[in-house]
Amino acid sequence: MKKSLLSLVFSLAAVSASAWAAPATEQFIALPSYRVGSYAAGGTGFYGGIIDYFNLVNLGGGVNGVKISWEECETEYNPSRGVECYERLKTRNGGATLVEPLSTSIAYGVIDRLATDKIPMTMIGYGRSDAANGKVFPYVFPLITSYWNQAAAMIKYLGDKSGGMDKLKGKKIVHLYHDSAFGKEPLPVLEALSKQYSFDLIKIPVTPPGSEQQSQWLQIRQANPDYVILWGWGVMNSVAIKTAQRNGFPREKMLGVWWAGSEEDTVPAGDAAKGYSAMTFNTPGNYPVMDEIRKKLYDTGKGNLADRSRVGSVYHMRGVSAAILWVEAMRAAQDKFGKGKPVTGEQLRWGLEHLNVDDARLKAIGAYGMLPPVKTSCEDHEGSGAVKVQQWDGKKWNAITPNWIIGDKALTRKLLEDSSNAYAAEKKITPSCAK
Amino acid sequence: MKMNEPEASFSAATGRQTGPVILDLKNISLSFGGVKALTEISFDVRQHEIRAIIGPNGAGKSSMLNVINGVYRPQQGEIVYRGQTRRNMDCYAAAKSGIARTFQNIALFKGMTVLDNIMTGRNLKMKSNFLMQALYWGPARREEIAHRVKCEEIIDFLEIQAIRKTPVGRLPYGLQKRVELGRALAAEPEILLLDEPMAGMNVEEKQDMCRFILDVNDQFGTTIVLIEHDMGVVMDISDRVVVLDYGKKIGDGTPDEVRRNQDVINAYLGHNCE
Amino acid sequence: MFYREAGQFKTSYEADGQIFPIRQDRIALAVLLALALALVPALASPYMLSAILIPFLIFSLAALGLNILTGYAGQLSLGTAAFMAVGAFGAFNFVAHVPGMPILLAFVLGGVSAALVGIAFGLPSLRIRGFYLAASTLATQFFVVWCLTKIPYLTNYSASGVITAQKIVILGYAFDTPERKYLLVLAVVAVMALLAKNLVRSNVGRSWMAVRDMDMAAEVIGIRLMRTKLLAFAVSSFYCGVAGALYAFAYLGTVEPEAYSLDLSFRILFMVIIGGVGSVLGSFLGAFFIVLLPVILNVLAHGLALPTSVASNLELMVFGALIIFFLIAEPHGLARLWQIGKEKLRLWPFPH
Amino acid sequence: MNINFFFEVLIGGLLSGVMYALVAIGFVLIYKASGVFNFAQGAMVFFAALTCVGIVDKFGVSLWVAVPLTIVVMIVLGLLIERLVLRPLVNQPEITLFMATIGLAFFIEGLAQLIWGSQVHRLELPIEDVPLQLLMDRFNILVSQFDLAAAAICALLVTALALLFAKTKVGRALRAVADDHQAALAVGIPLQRIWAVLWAVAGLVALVTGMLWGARNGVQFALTFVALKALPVLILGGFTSMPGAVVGGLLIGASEKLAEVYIGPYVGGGIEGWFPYVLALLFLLVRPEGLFGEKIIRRI
Repeated sequence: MKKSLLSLVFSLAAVSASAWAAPATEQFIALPSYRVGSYAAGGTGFYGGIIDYFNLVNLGGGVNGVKISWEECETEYNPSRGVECYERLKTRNGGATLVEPLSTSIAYGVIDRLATDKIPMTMIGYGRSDAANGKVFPYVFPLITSYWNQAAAMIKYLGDKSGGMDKLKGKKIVHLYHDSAFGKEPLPVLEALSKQYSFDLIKIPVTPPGSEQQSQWLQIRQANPDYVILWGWGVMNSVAIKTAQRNGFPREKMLGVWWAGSEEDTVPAGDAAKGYSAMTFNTPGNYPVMDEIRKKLYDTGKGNLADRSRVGSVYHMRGVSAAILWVEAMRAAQDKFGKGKPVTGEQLRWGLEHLNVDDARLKAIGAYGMLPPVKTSCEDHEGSGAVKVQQWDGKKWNAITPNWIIGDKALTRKLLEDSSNAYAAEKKITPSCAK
Repeated sequence: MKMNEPEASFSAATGRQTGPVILDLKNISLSFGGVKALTEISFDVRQHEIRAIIGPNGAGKSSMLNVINGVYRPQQGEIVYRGQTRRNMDCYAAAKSGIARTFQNIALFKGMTVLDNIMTGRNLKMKSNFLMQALYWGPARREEIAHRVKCEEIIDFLEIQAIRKTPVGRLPYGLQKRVELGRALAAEPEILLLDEPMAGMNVEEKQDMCRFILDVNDQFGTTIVLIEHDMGVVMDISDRVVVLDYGKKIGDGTPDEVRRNQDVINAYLGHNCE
Repeated sequence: MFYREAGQFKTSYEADGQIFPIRQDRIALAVLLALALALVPALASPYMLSAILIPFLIFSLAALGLNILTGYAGQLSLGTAAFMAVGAFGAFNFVAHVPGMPILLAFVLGGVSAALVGIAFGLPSLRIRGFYLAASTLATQFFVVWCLTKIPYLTNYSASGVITAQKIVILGYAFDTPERKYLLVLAVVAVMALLAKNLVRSNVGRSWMAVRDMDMAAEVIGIRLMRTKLLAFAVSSFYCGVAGALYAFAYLGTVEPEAYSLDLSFRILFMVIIGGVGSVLGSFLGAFFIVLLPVILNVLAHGLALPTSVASNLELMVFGALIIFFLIAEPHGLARLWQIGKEKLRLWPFPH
Repeated sequence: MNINFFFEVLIGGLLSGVMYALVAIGFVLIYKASGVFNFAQGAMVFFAALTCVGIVDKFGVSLWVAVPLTIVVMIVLGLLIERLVLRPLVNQPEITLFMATIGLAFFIEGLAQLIWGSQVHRLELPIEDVPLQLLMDRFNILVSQFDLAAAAICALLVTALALLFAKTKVGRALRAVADDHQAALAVGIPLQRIWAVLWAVAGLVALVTGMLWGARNGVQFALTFVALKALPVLILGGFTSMPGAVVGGLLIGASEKLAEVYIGPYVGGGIEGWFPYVLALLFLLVRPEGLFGEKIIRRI
């Protein structure tokens, strides 16, 4: 006990000492990651992708000569440990300038602290959708697409699939969801759209973790719907696919949220997953940037993933995309606040708010088509809202929609305004664009 | 037959003045599943007397006590206590109306100190509610201290001052028995039920215990019902003796009467204790 | 060595009955509190305050709550997080729906609602014992979280079931900085710990321990099991409820019901076991240990320049191993180690 | 109400119940003989399954090679646990032992992912997990043939264990220990060796469970959660009764499915999480000793 206490004192001394360290020469990013526990598979892939791209940029001399540095901290996907990690990392190396916890509940635990700490947080494809309103959430960036736009896009896709939105009339769509904040997030959009296009929406919750879904799928079988939206996470997804097969429900009629659209979700389901499709904000495939990562990192043993074959997997690609956008934000910030020196969290926030990653830029990066063009602004911290649908052929994912799908953004925008303003009222924030 | 008994009587055996009947058990029968533990047992206890229940092992002595203070509920019979007739007792009512007891195999609260164990004996006398106690303020404080004083008297009486703050788990058997008696006394009972208070004690310990029992009886005027195997003890200190065998009453009366009772002798032939 | 009882004669039962009979203990505690109140906020880094000390205090309170139930009254429970959730969402709703509700009162009311739920789910304890009861308390865990996700009113109709704890303002004074939050939490915890200490030394506490040690005998001396057990559930849940409210208001800020998961219940139980069953001090030691151990391991493991996933897995393994080690080394918890140390000090330099 | 559908739900529930029973048996084995509530059972299930597929994937050997290897590993693991964790803790209060097994669970989970990595794996057993055509055509009732096979395996396992307990010398010793440690010691049964054997057996049960659950859900960390599914079964069936575990499993499985399908929709669904617990609880209130536990007479 005495010993551990001692080492504790040391470690904490170290931590607090680093609080007033010299101004950084590197761009420091906080990565509260999770590489153990239920969601480790996703965590390793995503953070692996981020770190791979960082290494790649650093090999190329960094961002205008500014090297990127980062530190990981194990959260085990647990909110209180996540908060501890955030608090610990934020003061390291002259202060973190960006944080990405890849966990809704950790993001919630951190969200109130960001503005005071002046550290921007990205929520790539998760978290509260209304955070896209920069007037209320100046430091929060649900980049690329939020759950609401995704839900809208899903319905759009299902509409096209059944030959026009009007054809949705009278169709039965099951929303099979993870019974939690995450699973309930899209309900406002889905309900609104089901009124608009008069399809009936059947909501069936699955108790987390969802390792048993016989009853849900029997209900589905009885309802005999046209489509099943699988809004799942973790083990729930593979079990859903398996159970669908067990109950003879065609996987082709299933459409997963993007957290139900990775190798980690289909591989465990084995052959049952053939023909299953899911949303994505990355077009599966190979890209120059991935080749570079393979060549420059994995060939020289600098790769972050233990298993090289996971390079370019869904989570890895998602990580790379996140890192790409961050690096672009750093460039934007440096363009405004001075090239060649690291930017502060505040300045990086500005950069994230003035992203303009168009196809030309993506070509230059070697990621053309890998992610949709992203253009952010104070009103729109999301910057795109475009998604694709991918299908699992038993070996890998293939895009089945040639171009990016965008749902009814007018609707989502309205919901977004209402909800974020309600939040502002609750928290007594006066919405305004940060300078 | 009890109708025309005198209100008070004089016990020949011990020369002790005993009062009117305060506890009267009328044909009590108790059984677990099929097994009969007690069959139609009747006897009474007079105020201030020392009443012994004897009998071979498994005769149902302990069950008898358990019936008296409501641990077991007899299937038939009734219990008249202080003129009030009940089908059966329940622990709370029994304790409330002044019945305290000790157990054959000690039932102390092992994790607590001697003092705390004895203090629990007074729980029914503590009135202040838990909020007051949480604040340990005013009346609650005064009450706690008042009761502490009482318990210290008992501790002095039982000569266990030295082990006041010791967890009972650590005490030797004999002392534990003594502490258990203390806990029972703390309730200032009307009737004290003692279940083999001297089992497993050496001679001195037994003598001490006898002394305590007699002192309790004449200092506090407490009525005592005790189960004991040591015939010697029983015969000296008790006014009247009930003899049970296989759950049936085979004898009841003064020690001498019982000694001469043929059934009792038969019952005891072979396995006479000591 | 200055740790001596010698010369401190108790001349009254009153003196003997105080919380800390030994003068040095009283002084030590006073000093400790003074430090915690004055020095710590001044010196500790914001990280220390908002990431270590605040959660440590909050978890201590929760552990204290569970310890009252499990350690003193002997009722094993795995539903702690649920009671914390009730406290948090209770407090949130009182503030949200009752205009001008003082925040501290809201915490208390949150605790009270937790206590009521505690009583309801404590009823089975009258018939069920040991692990049957423990496993049954899981019903509380899952049912409460389910209710919170299902009943929109409880989350103030937020679509996703996430609540954002309101700002803590007392008499116009906003507790918004880590220092202020820390001081608030410290005050609440200190007071409640004191009350708990009094309670467990009082008649109520004795009745709890009596029921724990031998419920039959307790019944025979007139302790009413039902009352005693339910009171234990109520008080315990109240403490957990307040802890839960602090967890939401002073620590996490925005919470979803999942933040109060079974995992949290287990962590609290750990604190009680490692710290010391049936010891107020133990609750604090346990919380300290369980809050800090992962952090230390994390710092150390990632100091070793290992691949992060290896480090993280090692961290988990060491955590598990250490828990086993401590249970083997001192099954009665850190509190007992502390006590033994004190005994030694008292007799030093003459053992026996 | 559509009767076919009712039967479908019922059968589906019963078969899921079998899967729960499988896990419960692991708990009962240990608890019965050593009074340890082994929370690490879930972790062991995960470890077993992951080791098995890990061997297959890493060394490209067939399942028939991997399984025996895993059996050896699990036996060793069981023995180590008994020696290093439980023997030093003998005669400690149940709660302490329980906590130790939680610590153990952390350790095993870390170990598993340290050795085999955090990726998820598929596990294909020879039996495909599709509805049984025959029943489909006849009564339009869906029954997974995999689940039927699982049920058969479970039955085999239970009989095997029953035989082990009834016929072998070790088994008799086990029962003796289960009935009364002291007495067992008195008649010179080597308690610790018996416990070692027991943990080895528990390891095997974990393997079977892991293979079946793994094939059903894929081999991933979430296998550790199956423990939660077993707890209500244990409350209902009693911690010490093998038949209790099976019957309890079936009851819980069937009732939770029926409840979810027929009550769920009226209360917003997702009640499976707590319903089994509440059910078991209500049952306990009526019968505190559980389904097959013998009546408790509190003596003093």
